[in-house]
Amino acid sequence: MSRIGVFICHCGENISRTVDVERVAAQVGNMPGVAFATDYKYMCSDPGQTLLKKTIQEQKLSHVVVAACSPRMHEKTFRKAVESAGLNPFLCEMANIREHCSWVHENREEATVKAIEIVGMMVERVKKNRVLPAITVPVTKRSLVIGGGIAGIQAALDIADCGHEVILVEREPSIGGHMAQLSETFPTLDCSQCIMTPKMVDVANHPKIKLYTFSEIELVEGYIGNFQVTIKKKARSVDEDTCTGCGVCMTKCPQKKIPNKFDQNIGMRTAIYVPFPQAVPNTPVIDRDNCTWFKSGKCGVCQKVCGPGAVDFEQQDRLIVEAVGAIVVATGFDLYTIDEKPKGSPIKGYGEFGHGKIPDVIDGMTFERLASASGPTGGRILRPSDGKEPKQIVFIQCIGSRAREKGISYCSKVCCMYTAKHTMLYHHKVHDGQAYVFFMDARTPGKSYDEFWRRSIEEEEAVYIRGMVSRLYQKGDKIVVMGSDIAVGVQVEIEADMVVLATAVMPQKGADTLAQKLGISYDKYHFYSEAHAKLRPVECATAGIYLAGACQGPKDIPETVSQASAAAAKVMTLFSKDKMEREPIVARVREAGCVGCFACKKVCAYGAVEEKEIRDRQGNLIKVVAYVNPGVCGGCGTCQATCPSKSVELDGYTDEQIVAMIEAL
Amino acid sequence: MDARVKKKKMILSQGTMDVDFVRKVEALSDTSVRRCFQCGKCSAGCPMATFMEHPPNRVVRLLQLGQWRRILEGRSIWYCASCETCSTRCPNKVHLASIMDALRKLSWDAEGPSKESYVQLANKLFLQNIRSYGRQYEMRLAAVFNVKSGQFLKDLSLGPKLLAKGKLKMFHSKNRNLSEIGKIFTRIEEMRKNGEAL
Amino acid sequence: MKKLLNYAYYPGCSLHASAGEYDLSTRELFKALKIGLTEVPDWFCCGATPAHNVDELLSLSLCAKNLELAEKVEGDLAVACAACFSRLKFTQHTLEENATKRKQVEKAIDAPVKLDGKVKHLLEILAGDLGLERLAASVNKPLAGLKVACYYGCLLTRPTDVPNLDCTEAPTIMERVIEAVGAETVAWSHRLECCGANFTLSRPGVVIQLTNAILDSAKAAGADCIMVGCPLCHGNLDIRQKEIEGVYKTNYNLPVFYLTQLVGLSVGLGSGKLGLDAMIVSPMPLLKEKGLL
Amino acid sequence: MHTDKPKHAFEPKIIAFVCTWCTYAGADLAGTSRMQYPANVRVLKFPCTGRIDPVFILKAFQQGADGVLVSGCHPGDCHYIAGNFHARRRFAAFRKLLEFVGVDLDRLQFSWVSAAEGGKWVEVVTDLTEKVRAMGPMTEFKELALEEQWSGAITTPELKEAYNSI
Repeated sequence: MSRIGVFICHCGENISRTVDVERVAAQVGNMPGVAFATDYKYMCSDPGQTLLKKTIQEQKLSHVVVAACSPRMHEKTFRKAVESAGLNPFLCEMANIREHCSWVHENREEATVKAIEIVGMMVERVKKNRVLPAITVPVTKRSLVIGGGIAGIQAALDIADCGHEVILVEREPSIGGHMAQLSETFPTLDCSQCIMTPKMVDVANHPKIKLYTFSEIELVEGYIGNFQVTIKKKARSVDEDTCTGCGVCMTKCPQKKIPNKFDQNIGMRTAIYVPFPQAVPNTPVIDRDNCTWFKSGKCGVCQKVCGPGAVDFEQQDRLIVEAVGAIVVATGFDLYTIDEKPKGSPIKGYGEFGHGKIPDVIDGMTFERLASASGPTGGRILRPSDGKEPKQIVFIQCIGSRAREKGISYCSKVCCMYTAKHTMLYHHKVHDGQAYVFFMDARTPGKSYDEFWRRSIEEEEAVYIRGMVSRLYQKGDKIVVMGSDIAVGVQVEIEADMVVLATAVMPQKGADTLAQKLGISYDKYHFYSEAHAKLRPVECATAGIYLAGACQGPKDIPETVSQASAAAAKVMTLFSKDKMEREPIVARVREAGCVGCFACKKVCAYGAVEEKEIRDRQGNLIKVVAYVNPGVCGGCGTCQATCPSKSVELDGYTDEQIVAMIEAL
Repeated sequence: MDARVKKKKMILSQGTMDVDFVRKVEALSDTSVRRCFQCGKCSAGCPMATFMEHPPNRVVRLLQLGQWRRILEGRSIWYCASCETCSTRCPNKVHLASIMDALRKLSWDAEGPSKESYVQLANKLFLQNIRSYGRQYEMRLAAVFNVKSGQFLKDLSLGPKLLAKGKLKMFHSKNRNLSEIGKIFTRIEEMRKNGEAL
Repeated sequence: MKKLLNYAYYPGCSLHASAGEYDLSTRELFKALKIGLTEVPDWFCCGATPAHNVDELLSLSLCAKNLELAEKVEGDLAVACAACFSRLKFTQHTLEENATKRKQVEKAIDAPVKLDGKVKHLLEILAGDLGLERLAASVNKPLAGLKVACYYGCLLTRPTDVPNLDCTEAPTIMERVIEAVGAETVAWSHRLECCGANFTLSRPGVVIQLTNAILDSAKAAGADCIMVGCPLCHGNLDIRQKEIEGVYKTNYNLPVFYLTQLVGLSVGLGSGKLGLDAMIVSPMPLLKEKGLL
Repeated sequence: MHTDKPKHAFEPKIIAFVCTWCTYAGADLAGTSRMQYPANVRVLKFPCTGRIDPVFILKAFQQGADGVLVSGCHPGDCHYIAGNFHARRRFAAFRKLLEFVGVDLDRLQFSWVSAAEGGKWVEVVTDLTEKVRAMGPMTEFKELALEEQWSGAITTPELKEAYNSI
């Protein structure tokens, strides 16, 4: 027989003004199983809690109901108090007679009757409450960082500097990401390479960082603190340990006209190559699609000239399994390119801008490569078509972005600033040229950002024209830009030598596939979703997985670095304990009843349901049942409502508890 | 202003954006037109904006693009009352009232092409009065204005009332500095001829 | 009779013509307050709005020459007209800031520019140099019960940094002066709006529209009369009032006083010394009703 | 303030099944904003609408509820990623069943109320209460409940006759 204690709070006058608390206490005191009922001015106050603890011990209470405010307010408070009095915290429930009763009803009689019923429901419920022991899971103090751009590099360095091992996986042959492609960075015009390459070298030399480049995530299993990750290390055809990075192979390779993706395809590379001179690791990779040896079995010059004998045509892809406790996803972004319309892209295309067929209509990243001192033109702004210096250059913002119907609805966030930067770089390099920018709004919320934008106009003489461009077309060697100036209210026409489009920041291609492997959610554009937009911006809803950088949404460098460090801090918080505790509201399978239909597995958003084989003593398989991994379970209870044989139960919200409440009505 | 000019497409290039003219305006007005980011506050507070075909913000915008002809072909600058509201409230310290002065000056030099001849006429007569008499005599100013503008009956009813109240002086008193005033006018004319002043 | 203060006086063209009562009441008031006022000999027109409108250099030169003339008279320069005040202050400000323009002006007037002299509007003298306490002490006939709408117009306060008379957007100097002599002031919306100024000659239609909004606002705020410190504003509000009433089919009947007329009334000056009969909208019924005449 | 409202002839009993993250918080917000609504509703908190088994709804009707409200996070806002989608699909099918059994579907309402929508909570509860009040008491399931509790004793002549004819 339970001995339930019920405590009715006045909340000053907040409850007692409308609810006759004494009458509630008197009535509830007569309910079966209730051993003690009282009312008190402020239950959450120190004396209120002391009263609660003292009564539990004196009255030998088995369960507690506190009728007061919303459990969202003080459930933790009272459960802690109950625990300190020696009861399991989950034997305490709150009845909400403030937010759901005294504050929303004026009629004293109605409110009092309702309060009695609410308390009665909770009394019946608490009778069915079970002792729930805390769940602890072990934590593997190694982490995986996916993506070797500035976000991944920062997160990896921060975690590794704290002494925890980091596995850094990068898809491309070198780390560096998009930031390594940039010429200079706003709003200070620091050379991107100058601030980026030292960090890349730090990664390469860090004793706690294990770097896998030219590698991809194949499979992720496990849960917070206990992930097993399978990494596919693609065949580089060059042995990383043997190669000295002398570069002779690249100078001798006869295939020299392969467009270099790193240079936005305006520069050329060889078939055996490093994407850029400062690559980390500085080990070349053979592009097997374009290599003569792999195409025809002839050539092999690189192998012949390689002193240390590092070139290995037989190298195969390898699968590596690593155990980690936390994962930082830092896969970055991709840019919309107007010359392609990938299947499933939300952007409908820009035929009016020539679909990428006008050679001197380029995108912002291509301009970065042109402006970069280490780029294909050595930092000179030259037209791709004829190599001439453009004297009239037009920049157009919001290509794809902020175009709900034509493109994507969000703002790409960085284009306003990098376009302002482009006009400055252009003005510095082509003194007698004129830059024009067509824009809708200038969005410059950042430290020293608006000042930077204004400088491009007031000092660097860029002509900003508010209004979008309708169409571009080739006329002789000029590109006619048909726009409008909405401040003046007339059409504007410019014969430009070159046009630069600020194309939309998009998620990486394949972001959805990786998300499915990781079991994290993403939005309709395939940007990864944070657990809470404001209060948990670097965590995924899936425990143990954190987000850094533009994979979560468009971001500039300072924001990306901040988020990467924040993600690293979250990893370190997790790693600060050997075992982690979690609220024991998890689903539990009654194996005897489970028929192994796995309807629960289908509906589980967390991938917490596993298949478990039940064998007899001889090892014969009797049946396969569901098993809910308590480390992974999110505690939503969808499995329970779905289970046809009622063989899975969510602790804290069992059918018994809920039916008891309904029956109390 | 000719509606076709107002709506005419702008062809922008280094050739069509008259930077020299803009520099003149900036020198005369002591203000930078590039500072303007087109917030529209000047037009929002301008008491005369409803009478202008280019509201004040658009005047600055056209200057930014070196399209001064579009401004001078209109009458906006002649409707500015010099109330200084725009300059006072501008978040970027664009001294628009001074820009208007500069534009009127440059338009005056170019003998138009503004169509707002009444204001121009009034200004011309006013300055002539200073040169001839040293001071302003409203009666004379108004009378000559009405004759020259062909509005003989304008404000006719006000005349006798003002006369009766002693508000219209018929005779000028002699100013001993008159020759000095004449010299100032002449010196300025000479400085301009010699390119020493705008 | 010992003078408390002494000023050079620049009346400006209007005060010698259409705003004669402003000139008269200024001289009489200052006499009554024992403040010396010596008219700058052979001053000439500051150029007003038309000059700077089309020829800033001319405007600056005319003002610079007048400032030079004023140097010959003892005391700071007292200015009654808001337009002259604005131009003289503008000239000082511009020539202080811009060396090129200063050189040009020096060449035009063939003399070094002198910027040391202080240019003061009458309001500054009453509220500042004389002081509100001393002003209040001179009152013989407090303007009790008279509700005054103080109208600043454009040029007394704008732009920021140039006239430096009072706060640009929320000035109180007129209210402080007139309250010191016992009047009530009303809070109203249009005390800083433009009346159309010198368009009264070339574009009277514009002036009628703008001035009507001002009269309407003052009336709605419960004012008995309007007080101004600018002959141009006065011209539009007073001389054109009947015409506006006709156009808008309304009846304002708001006498428009110069500040010196009202202050003069409070120190006990009679109608003749204040030129009250020169006002188009007669103030007599109002003043009689309030027992001030 | 505490004036007694005019009594209605019939005060329906409304049971609300809500998720803790959105609708429960929305109802809390209605409280902190001191909005007023009829006192007929009793709230049962679940972690997620995904946890709500249709059986609970039947049970509620059996226990004398005259109306049932199910409410959770807006689609896409689920704290547990997708629980509300499962709930939506489940209840779409369940409504057909209820209709087949003969329950007036107007007695059962589904809605999305977010943690920020205190006003919407008030509106939904008030509307449902008034709607059910107009419909009158729910009788169908109360009879079923009585049948379920039947002791097996053949006490009436009708039953006896029926029993004998088997």
